[in-house]
Amino acid sequence: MISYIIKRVVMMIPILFGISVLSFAIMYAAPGKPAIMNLDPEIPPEVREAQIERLGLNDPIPVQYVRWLGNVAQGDFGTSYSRKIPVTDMILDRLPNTLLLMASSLFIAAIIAIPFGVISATRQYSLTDYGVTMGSFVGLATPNFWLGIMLIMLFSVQLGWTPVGGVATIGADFSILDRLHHLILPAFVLATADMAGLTRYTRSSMLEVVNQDYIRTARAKGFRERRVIYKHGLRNGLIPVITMFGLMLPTMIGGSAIVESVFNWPGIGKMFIDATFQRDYPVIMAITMFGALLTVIGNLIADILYAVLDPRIEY
Amino acid sequence: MGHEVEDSQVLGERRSLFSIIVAKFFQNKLAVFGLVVLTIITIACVLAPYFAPHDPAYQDLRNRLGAPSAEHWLGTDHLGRDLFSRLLYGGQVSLYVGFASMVGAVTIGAVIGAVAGYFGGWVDAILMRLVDVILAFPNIFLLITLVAILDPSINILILVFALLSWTGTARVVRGEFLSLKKREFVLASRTIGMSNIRIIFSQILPNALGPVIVAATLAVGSFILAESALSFFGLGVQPPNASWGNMLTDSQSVTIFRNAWWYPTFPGLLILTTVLCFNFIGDGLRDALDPRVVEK
Amino acid sequence: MVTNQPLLDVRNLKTYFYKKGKELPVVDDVSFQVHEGETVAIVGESGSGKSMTTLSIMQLVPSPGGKTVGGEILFNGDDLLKHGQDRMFKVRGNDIGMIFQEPMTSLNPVLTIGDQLMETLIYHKKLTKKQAYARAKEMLELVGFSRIDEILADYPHRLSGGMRQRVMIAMAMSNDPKLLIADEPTTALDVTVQAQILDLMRGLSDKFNSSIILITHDLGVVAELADRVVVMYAGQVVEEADIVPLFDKPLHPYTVGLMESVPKLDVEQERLTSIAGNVPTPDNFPKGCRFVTRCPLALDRCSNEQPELIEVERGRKVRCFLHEEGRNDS
Amino acid sequence: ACGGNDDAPAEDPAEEPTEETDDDAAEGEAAAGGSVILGTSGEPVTFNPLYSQDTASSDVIDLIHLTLLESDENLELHPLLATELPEISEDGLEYTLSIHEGVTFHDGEGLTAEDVKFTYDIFINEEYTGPRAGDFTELESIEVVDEYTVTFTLNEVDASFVTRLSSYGILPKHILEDVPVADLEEHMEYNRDNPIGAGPFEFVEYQDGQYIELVAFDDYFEGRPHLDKVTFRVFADTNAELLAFETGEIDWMILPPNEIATAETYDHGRISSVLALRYDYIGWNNDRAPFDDVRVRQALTMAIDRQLLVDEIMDGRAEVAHAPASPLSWAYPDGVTEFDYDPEGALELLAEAGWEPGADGILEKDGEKFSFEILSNDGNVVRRDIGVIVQQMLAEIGVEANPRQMEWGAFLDQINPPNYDFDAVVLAWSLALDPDPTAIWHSREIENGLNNIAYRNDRVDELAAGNKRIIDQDERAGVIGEIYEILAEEQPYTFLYYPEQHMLLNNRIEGFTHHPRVNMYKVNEWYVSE
Amino acid sequence: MSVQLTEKEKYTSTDNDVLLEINGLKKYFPIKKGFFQRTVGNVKAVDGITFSIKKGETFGLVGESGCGKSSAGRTIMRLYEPTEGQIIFDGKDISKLKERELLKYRRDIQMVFQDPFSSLNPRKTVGAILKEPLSVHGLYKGKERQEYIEKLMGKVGLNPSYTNRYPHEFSGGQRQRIGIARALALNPKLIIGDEPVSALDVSVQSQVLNLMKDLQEEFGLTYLFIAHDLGVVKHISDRIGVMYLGNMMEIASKHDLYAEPLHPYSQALLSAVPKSHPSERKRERVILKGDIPNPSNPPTGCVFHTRCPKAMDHCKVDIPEFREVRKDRFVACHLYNDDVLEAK
Ligand SMILES: Nc1ncnc2c1ncn2[C@@H]1O[C@H](COP(=O)(O)OP(=O)(O)OP(=O)(O)O)[C@@H](O)[C@H]1O
Ligand SMILES: Nc1ncnc2c1ncn2[C@@H]1O[C@H](COP(=O)(O)OP(=O)(O)OP(=O)(O)O)[C@@H](O)[C@H]1O
Ligand SMILES: [Mg+2]
Ligand SMILES: [Mg+2]
Repeated sequence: MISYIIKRVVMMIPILFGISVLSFAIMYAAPGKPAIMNLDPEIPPEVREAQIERLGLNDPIPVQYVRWLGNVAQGDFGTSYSRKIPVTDMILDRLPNTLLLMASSLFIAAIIAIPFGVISATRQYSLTDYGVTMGSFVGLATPNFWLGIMLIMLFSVQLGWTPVGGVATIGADFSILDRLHHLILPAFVLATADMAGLTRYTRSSMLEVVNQDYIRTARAKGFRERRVIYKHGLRNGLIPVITMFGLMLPTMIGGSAIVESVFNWPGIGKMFIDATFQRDYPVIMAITMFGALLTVIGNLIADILYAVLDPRIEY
Repeated sequence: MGHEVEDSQVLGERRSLFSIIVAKFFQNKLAVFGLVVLTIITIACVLAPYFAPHDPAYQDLRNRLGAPSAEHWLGTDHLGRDLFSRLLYGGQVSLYVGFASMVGAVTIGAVIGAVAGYFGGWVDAILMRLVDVILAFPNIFLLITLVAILDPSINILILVFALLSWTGTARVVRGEFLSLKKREFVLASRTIGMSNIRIIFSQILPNALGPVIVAATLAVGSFILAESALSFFGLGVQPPNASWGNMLTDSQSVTIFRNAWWYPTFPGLLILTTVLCFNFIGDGLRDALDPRVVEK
Repeated sequence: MVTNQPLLDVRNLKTYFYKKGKELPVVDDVSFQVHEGETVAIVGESGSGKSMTTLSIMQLVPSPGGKTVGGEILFNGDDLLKHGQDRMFKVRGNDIGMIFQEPMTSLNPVLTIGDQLMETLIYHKKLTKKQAYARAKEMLELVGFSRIDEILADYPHRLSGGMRQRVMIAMAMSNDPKLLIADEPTTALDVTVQAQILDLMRGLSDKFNSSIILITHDLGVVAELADRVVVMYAGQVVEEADIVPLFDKPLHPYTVGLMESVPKLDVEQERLTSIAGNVPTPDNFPKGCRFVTRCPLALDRCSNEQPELIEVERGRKVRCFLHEEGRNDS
Repeated sequence: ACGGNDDAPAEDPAEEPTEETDDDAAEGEAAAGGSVILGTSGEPVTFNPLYSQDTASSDVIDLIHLTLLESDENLELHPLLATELPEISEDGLEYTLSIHEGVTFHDGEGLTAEDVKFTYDIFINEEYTGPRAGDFTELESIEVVDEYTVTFTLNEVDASFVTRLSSYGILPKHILEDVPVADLEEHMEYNRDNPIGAGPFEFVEYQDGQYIELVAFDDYFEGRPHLDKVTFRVFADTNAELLAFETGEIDWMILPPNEIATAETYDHGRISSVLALRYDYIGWNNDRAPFDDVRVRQALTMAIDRQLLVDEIMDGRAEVAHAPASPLSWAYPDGVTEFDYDPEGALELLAEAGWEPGADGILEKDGEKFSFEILSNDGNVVRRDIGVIVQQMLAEIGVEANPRQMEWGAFLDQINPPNYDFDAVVLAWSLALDPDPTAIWHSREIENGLNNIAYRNDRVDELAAGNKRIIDQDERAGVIGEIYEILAEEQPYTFLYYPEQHMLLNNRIEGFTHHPRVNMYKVNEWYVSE
Repeated sequence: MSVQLTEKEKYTSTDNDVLLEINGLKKYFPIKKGFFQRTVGNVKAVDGITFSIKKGETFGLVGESGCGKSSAGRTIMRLYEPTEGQIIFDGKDISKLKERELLKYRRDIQMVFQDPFSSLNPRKTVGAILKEPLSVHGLYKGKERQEYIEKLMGKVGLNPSYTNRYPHEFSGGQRQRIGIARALALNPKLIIGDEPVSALDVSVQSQVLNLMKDLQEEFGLTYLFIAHDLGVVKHISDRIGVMYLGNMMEIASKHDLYAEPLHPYSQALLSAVPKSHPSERKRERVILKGDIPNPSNPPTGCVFHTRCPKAMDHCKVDIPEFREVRKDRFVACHLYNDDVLEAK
């Protein structure tokens, strides 16, 4: 197992390398220069030239790439063009927020989706099943920026239950409750699509499982339905579901960009969008690489979880 | 010699594969509901020139954000354009984006998945690494960058969607191929000397189509949603073309929510309903196309 | 050997499936008895309703879709169908053990063998973990395992088919059931392994004097193990007899056909006798005798009238107009 | 003289305080204490005034740093740190000014002429990497006359120079003198983490993506501000910002015009509007046919109902523009040529230029259809909509305009040197205090500057070249006025309108003055009533 | 004198009667692991088997699950690349032919598969399925083709009017007939049946077995008949090969084999078969212990020694030769080292 993990980690390197080459190429192929070069047209051309020279943007792209790679190898992702601060600091500053948001969403998605999926599967074609099915489809079909604003209007403005946005009350001392208060809506909105997907997934996985021979065996052993489903069924049914979590990580980064914008949540998703619009290459590269890393780690976690949960898989 | 000819009558009434699938599909009420609603929406959109009461682009600046009325059934938008007409025409664009992206993604995915699954070995290894790489990209970055590079025209949008979204289909098809190629009917095709290409496309692919069709149906909905999400960043379908996504985005303002509820509501509802219908249909197809159902 | 009150008395059992408003009589008016210590084989071709009959006894008919709509299942004189599921939870796995055809998939892949063995002991017999473990070891020894501690800690996928089937048997036997239902216990196994299992089952039934319902389509297996045989065709019992008389002189044309279709090791046959046609499906059973479409001896009335299952000799029943007279004879 | 090519939300505001200053005076004594939270969209980058390029940064900078002069809400210059407006030598090359004594930085060090010299020396340092180098090409040197007096020496007469003295806060020499000028831009230890100025508020902390907190500077030379604390809360989305105002989470924000209707319903807030120092326009690529024909450009202007745009799209909260200058400016001439909405006239002019309706109703000339692309960037909804509206308006006279949006970065690439690849573009200019039109309209700016529509007019070149030499404001106004008149006549742009800027503020804020260019104007005079 | 026949000696006799000769055929499946898909071992599915089939003969191949019967059949069919060994068909070694050169032989060797559900493409009608071999080889056209297909269906006892039905509309036995018809379509010389009746009910199984026998007579077919049911194999075969773990243990005519199995494995196999009458229950039987070892890691020496009731010490070390111990009887077992002489 350990050696398998090590092998997998080693294997990530070429993938990440490939991604870095590809994104570097795409980024530089994009029209438009870094925003700093455009912002003030009054900057005399020679000053602008000097800036560009200083950033090394005049070098051939492969040279720039190698330089970038060299720095990254030393843990230096460079300095943001537009924010002028080390990209690593920028990311570290906001990463906890994004991770918190993602983790809470995963949590919400899981605690809501799994029970619903199981109930829906065990009562296939019942009213409950239809209700859950309907609900999860609606969740899948709702644009989340729209949902976000609607929830703000309802819960924050109309009912005054939650703050409009942000991670914490400004000026207040740190408090868990305050954090949760700010977290609940964005986490919920980010969770909706995954929640819906997960419910469907749990349902079909459980449906598959309850038709398996070993479930019939468990029934033939005289166990009550609850035990049959939750002890014998759920463990098996959850194997593919839990591994989904690893695969959900990367999609959440994408989704978080919208949610972070709507809820004014200072995370890297929003930062990433801004960076793209500003052609802030170092930031784009860093977040891309981070996203890629998260994805491959997510895949790895999914595989490891699979192996841990399913004794049939041996590495 | 010869053998006594049997009578298959004992097998019960004759039903073609297709009719079984159709019958199975029609048992699913939600799926039928989805199909009916979607058909209505699609027909209305495709025939927009006949149904639309107004020129969708005509701006009546003196009647901005007009409430639903006899003249404007669903009200007007922030430039005084007839919302109903715009929704019909916008639907053409949204549905086109959804369908065309799906066709693109599914075609690429099916071919790559088929080749990887059928040939296996290093071909498979390389193609699957490619899938890994594409999957590991934060999609939103690629979307934005590509859309920005290539300029957000509808067709570019579709191209980008297709290029980024084939991996799911590829995996499904590959999986199907991996299991189907071991089936004895494929071996049988080889025993008669059938070529690989012909085996892939005429023997295996039709059997792998079930999950692909399901994935494709769901994909249409997801592309419609993705377009609206891109619109949120100003990168979706660009005006003057209307799409449900950019209409919904244009209506995202507190004042419009408060004073012109119809503007965000109808595009939002249409997106929701359409995606919902695609999901219903996809779900219905999943059951109907389940090979276990067909073969036994 | 045959006591007065049978351990299990199935009377006019009817289990139907309902599909698209159609009623499918997959088990139609099935009656038979199992006495203590007796091994009763149910034979018949695929789809004849063997499994459904036993699942009905266990009240595990797939639902929604299937439903036991009539009859009685007297277990020790007590009609199981009259009680609710609550009663069945005490019967299943306790008074009646069951094993299935597919040893590969009938064990839960994520639980260890030990877990699965001990679970039923703790659940039904309220043993402590320790006691259960000891009992589990005992059972595994009984079914011929060595390295028992390792096996208990292992997961099913590490065991071969034969081993798994033995675990299944150990599991089903561990609560000393009065009745063991074995649904094609050896079909998925190789001949040499099958021989092991049959040997084992015979040994166990002798040792514990437990009754067995053995479902199979393999007449060889029947010949090896059964005391009495129930032959099913298209959801109905067509013949019931003690083992030797049945093999010596099958009465129902279907039984005859079945026995003659099997290629035999010890007899040289140029051509095999075969039954023409296929087993009808439940949505398409013939109106009269269900075997009429394939019966070489069919009479005119066979197409229109359903023959009754009648006792032609003591302990011997057959459902065929040709043997109607038999009743009077006996 | 003009400000930046503006990105999504326009930068600066303008004069004519319409309804703001009326209530505060009556309310009586300014109570000390209290705090306000201000909404700001965008992350500030730097709190160093020499390098800031964005509103989010300069709003904070305006509170932290102290400038020599300031412009008031009527855009008139007043001394601030300086005791008087500068004394200008006869030849117009030397500007001498003295500063208040006893002014201290937030760290307690005194602010002297050395600090002023230090600050302005950075601009003329060759290593200076910031955006303002162009502002100071005429500055030769700065001399410290005595502890509280400095002299700026120019190498050329520059009438606009004095306005620069109102734009840049004085940096503390004792903190920054050891930092090489080349590194100053990225010297985040000061620029971001611990900016020290002499302005009314002291920097406390900047939480990336969340807020910037400032507290009153007790030793502010004009007296301690009334407010104890000012917090900027960063917003990414105007809906969220507006709703945060609605729930009372913030007290002040720039209000987008399309949300006025909502803001008007707020009992706890009021709207303040002034004309912004800015105009919106459609630029015609003068290098391309048919826009190289002045009649065509005039006709296009006549075919666009700008009053309707103002009335409907801007809700009447703007003025139709006729020249590339704000009416707020002293250089704005009376009675420039105006083209009123006149589609008939437009058609006649076009006919004169050889454009006749073709079979499909679209104008044609020499077999060419009158069809072009009108470009805007996709971040700006109003400009995007203008493209669409103009399409419809021009369609009325048989001109086919196809609106197209591009992502901002790509958009700039396309319309700027060296590409210049567009037919028409919808944009806006934010104007600087000084009205020098050279940078946009002089033909030497075509190659590499802001004259991206390639406007060429010898007379304009000539007038523009000399205008900065004229110290006398009235005389200079005449020259600039003539340029404006030529531009108004020739319509290289179709000047659309001068928009208003709106601020939404909580009723508890008193002592507020709305400045057309500066969001954070005299915040030290703000106070809150409970 | 020890008559140790080398492969050559045994089979170079260009016996005109022989249709198929298999010489030392091996089929290893590489076990790949990890990302780099490195080969870490081999599943020795077929580990050097040798036998021949005469024209018109039925050669039965029996053995337990996983012993390599199907692999052998498929390798001979050239569905798998042989790892080693010769496949001499009609005097020509086809083991190394490229796919294109093979096309010619594809007509002569056909296969009938085990699973009547998976061996027919569920998306094709019977007509289309039967047409495929014809179109690949360009046989018959248009109406002629249609007639030929209908004739084929009649031959295997199916109503020719069902050509446009789908497999799911047929029962297992009928599907198997379709499979046989497909194999017959190209007029092959050899048909490899890979457990063609194992999935069928007894009553249907006998129909199919009878059909196969009839067709063999009618067309002079040669069968390689793979099965695990000894009764079935006995019924249909002339000679039988017993496989164990990729190796051939014994080859004998069916009479010899069933009368007196020589190899201990054959003995165990035969005694394990359930008896056809209850009265025989008490008969002595050999019950093997344990399971078949893993073919990727077969035991040393004689592969059967781990389960052999008669195993001797040197069985663990020495690989017994496969040789003719009596006339036309080949066995791989040390017990018969001394018997070898009798032959020839
Ligand atoms: N879930 C179900 N829904 C509908 N019909 C069913 C279902 N399960 C079984 N049947 C039908 O019931 C009939 C009897 O099935 P059963 O499983 O009892 O047969 P069997 O004799 O056990 O056959 P086999 O030897 O194949 O196991 C068959 O015709 C089968 O098609
Ligand atoms: N494609 C393959 N790749 C890897 N291993 C294989 C493959 N096909 C078969 N094997 C392995 O080769 C061995 C022999 O398999 P084969 O299918 O030939 O046995 P068999 O005798 O036909 O068994 P059965 O009676 O179960 O059909 C088995 O261990 C099997 O797992
Ligand atoms: Mg069964
Ligand atoms: Mg096989």
